[in-house]
Amino acid sequence: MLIENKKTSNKIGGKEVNIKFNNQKNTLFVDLNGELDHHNAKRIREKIDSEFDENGYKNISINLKGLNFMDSSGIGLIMGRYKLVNELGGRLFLTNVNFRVNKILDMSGIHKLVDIYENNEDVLKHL
Amino acid sequence: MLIENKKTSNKIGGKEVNIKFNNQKNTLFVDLNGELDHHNAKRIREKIDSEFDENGYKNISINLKGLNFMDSSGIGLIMGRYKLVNELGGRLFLTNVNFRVNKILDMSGIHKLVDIYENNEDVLKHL
Amino acid sequence: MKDNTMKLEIPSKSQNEAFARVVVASFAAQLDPTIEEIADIKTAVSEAVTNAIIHGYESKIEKIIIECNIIDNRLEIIIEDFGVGISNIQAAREPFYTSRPELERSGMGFTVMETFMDSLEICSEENKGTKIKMVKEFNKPSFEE
Amino acid sequence: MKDNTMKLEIPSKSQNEAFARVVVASFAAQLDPTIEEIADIKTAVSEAVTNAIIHGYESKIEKIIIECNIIDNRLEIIIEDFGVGISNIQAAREPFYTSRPELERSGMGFTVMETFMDSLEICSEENKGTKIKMVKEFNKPSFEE
Ligand SMILES: Nc1ncnc2c1ncn2[C@@H]1O[C@H](COP(=O)(O)OP(=O)(O)O)[C@@H](O)[C@H]1O
Ligand SMILES: Nc1ncnc2c1ncn2[C@@H]1O[C@H](COP(=O)(O)OP(=O)(O)O)[C@@H](O)[C@H]1O
Repeated sequence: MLIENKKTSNKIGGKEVNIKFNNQKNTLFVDLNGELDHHNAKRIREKIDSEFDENGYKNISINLKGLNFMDSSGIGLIMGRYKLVNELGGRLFLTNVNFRVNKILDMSGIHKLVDIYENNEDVLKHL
Repeated sequence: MLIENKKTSNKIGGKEVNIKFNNQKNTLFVDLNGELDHHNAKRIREKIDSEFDENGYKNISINLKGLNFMDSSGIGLIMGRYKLVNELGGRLFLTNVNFRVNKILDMSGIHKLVDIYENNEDVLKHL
Repeated sequence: MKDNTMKLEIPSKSQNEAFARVVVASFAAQLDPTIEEIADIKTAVSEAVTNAIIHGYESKIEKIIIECNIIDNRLEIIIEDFGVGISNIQAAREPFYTSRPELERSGMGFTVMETFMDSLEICSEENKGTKIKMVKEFNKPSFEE
Repeated sequence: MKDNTMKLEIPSKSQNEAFARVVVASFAAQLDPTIEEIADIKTAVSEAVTNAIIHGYESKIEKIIIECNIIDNRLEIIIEDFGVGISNIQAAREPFYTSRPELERSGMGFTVMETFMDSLEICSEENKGTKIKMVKEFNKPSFEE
């Protein structure tokens, strides 16, 4: 039978932005998945910031590969993390920026502030 | 870039029920795809009936493999085609009946009237 | 905090049957349903909206209202039309009873709604309209917020 | 025959941002849009609904109304709240202008709406509320009915 009794995991709002952390060369690597809107941005911000504060990183690198929606709340989130690292002399990296996310970042001039690379390996080469 | 400018083909209502016909051993083989609701049932009924009338078939075999939604309009459609072939001494076959469709057919007692087989080859064996 | 509500107004055009079921399914998604539960809900909504279109309004284009409420782990769906109404609700609920056999209606709409949902209430008054209330319970405490 | 309309009422809860954009996208689907057009519409709706929630109602839970109309190949989306309103619309439209920097708002919401839609109108009155009207044109005669 084709349809099993499994969860749709297709939550609205909840549409669970999963965050994964990884530490290399003083840099907090963050994997974002799901939808980045105002509803989810708050939770993401708090998770990133507490991880960043607790473990004394210098840089943050955000991997946007799993992001399937982003509105201008994403600009706020990225700008905010840029300020955070910049005050401490660190850098903010973005990786796997897709066409849609790029369209929104383009409007904001964020390209001038953050370093955008293909993927995590590329970021590590530049550290 | 990940997102191309291609059509979503995710039409509401339109959600195009495609119909394909095929003739073997006096039997009209019909492939249904998409969503079978009241909106689409009318169009499907007309297409099947005009093909059936024009080409003098005896039996109809409906393949439900591509059907991803069906409500009680489907019972009406199947009952109607059963009456059509039955009056002429023919048989109605259903193939690839999935779990959801089966749940609805079960309520209607249709199992007693039509012959349900795994797939088209199975139908051909029983002709 | 999971309580939520929504109200949708659509004209009684048959292409809105699919739209209505997608909207209710999207709303229900916050209860973290199984694929099977979502399919049940879509089917029940499709039946009620179709009835409003063909029976309630007899294909005239008028307003259908769909309201959904989430209260704890319960989803209420209310589908309302202001059409001809049902004169004999008990007869209408019977499996295979249909007033429109010529449209190849099977008379199984209410039976499907009853089978797929946990409860079904029908309020109707002739020439005033019909209001269907269906409830589905989601018993798992699976909502994280 | 392709003309259609819908009206949705939701409370100003942030989890309804995702629901609102799915509903409008599903409605827009009947215009046979490209994936890119659907993404534009979802983003614009998300901006306007978010604004109603955080600016219009300042996080109180009140009613947001979303209305969509399809007229020929044009989709109109109207998003309305009955909140604090905007005192200086011209300033609000400026890129990077935000009254809530402490919430990490970027001030790019209206700019996104303008960029992704074909037109944007803002009607607002202080302490009465705000009504955003956005239009997207679909120029291909691709609808078969
Ligand atoms: N919204 C409605 N307005 C008026 N009559 C209705 C409505 N819904 C149902 N009915 C009546 O109840 C009958 C049974 O409905 P249902 O079980 O859904 O079967 P069907 O739609 O196949 O006829 C219909 O044939 C119709 O006479
Ligand atoms: N619905 C609304 N009600 C009240 N004020 C609003 C509304 N929408 C926008 N505004 C005002 O316009 C400003 C600019 O909005 P926008 O460009 O979307 O940026 P942002 O949401 O990032 O602040 C907001 O900061 C707010 O002051």
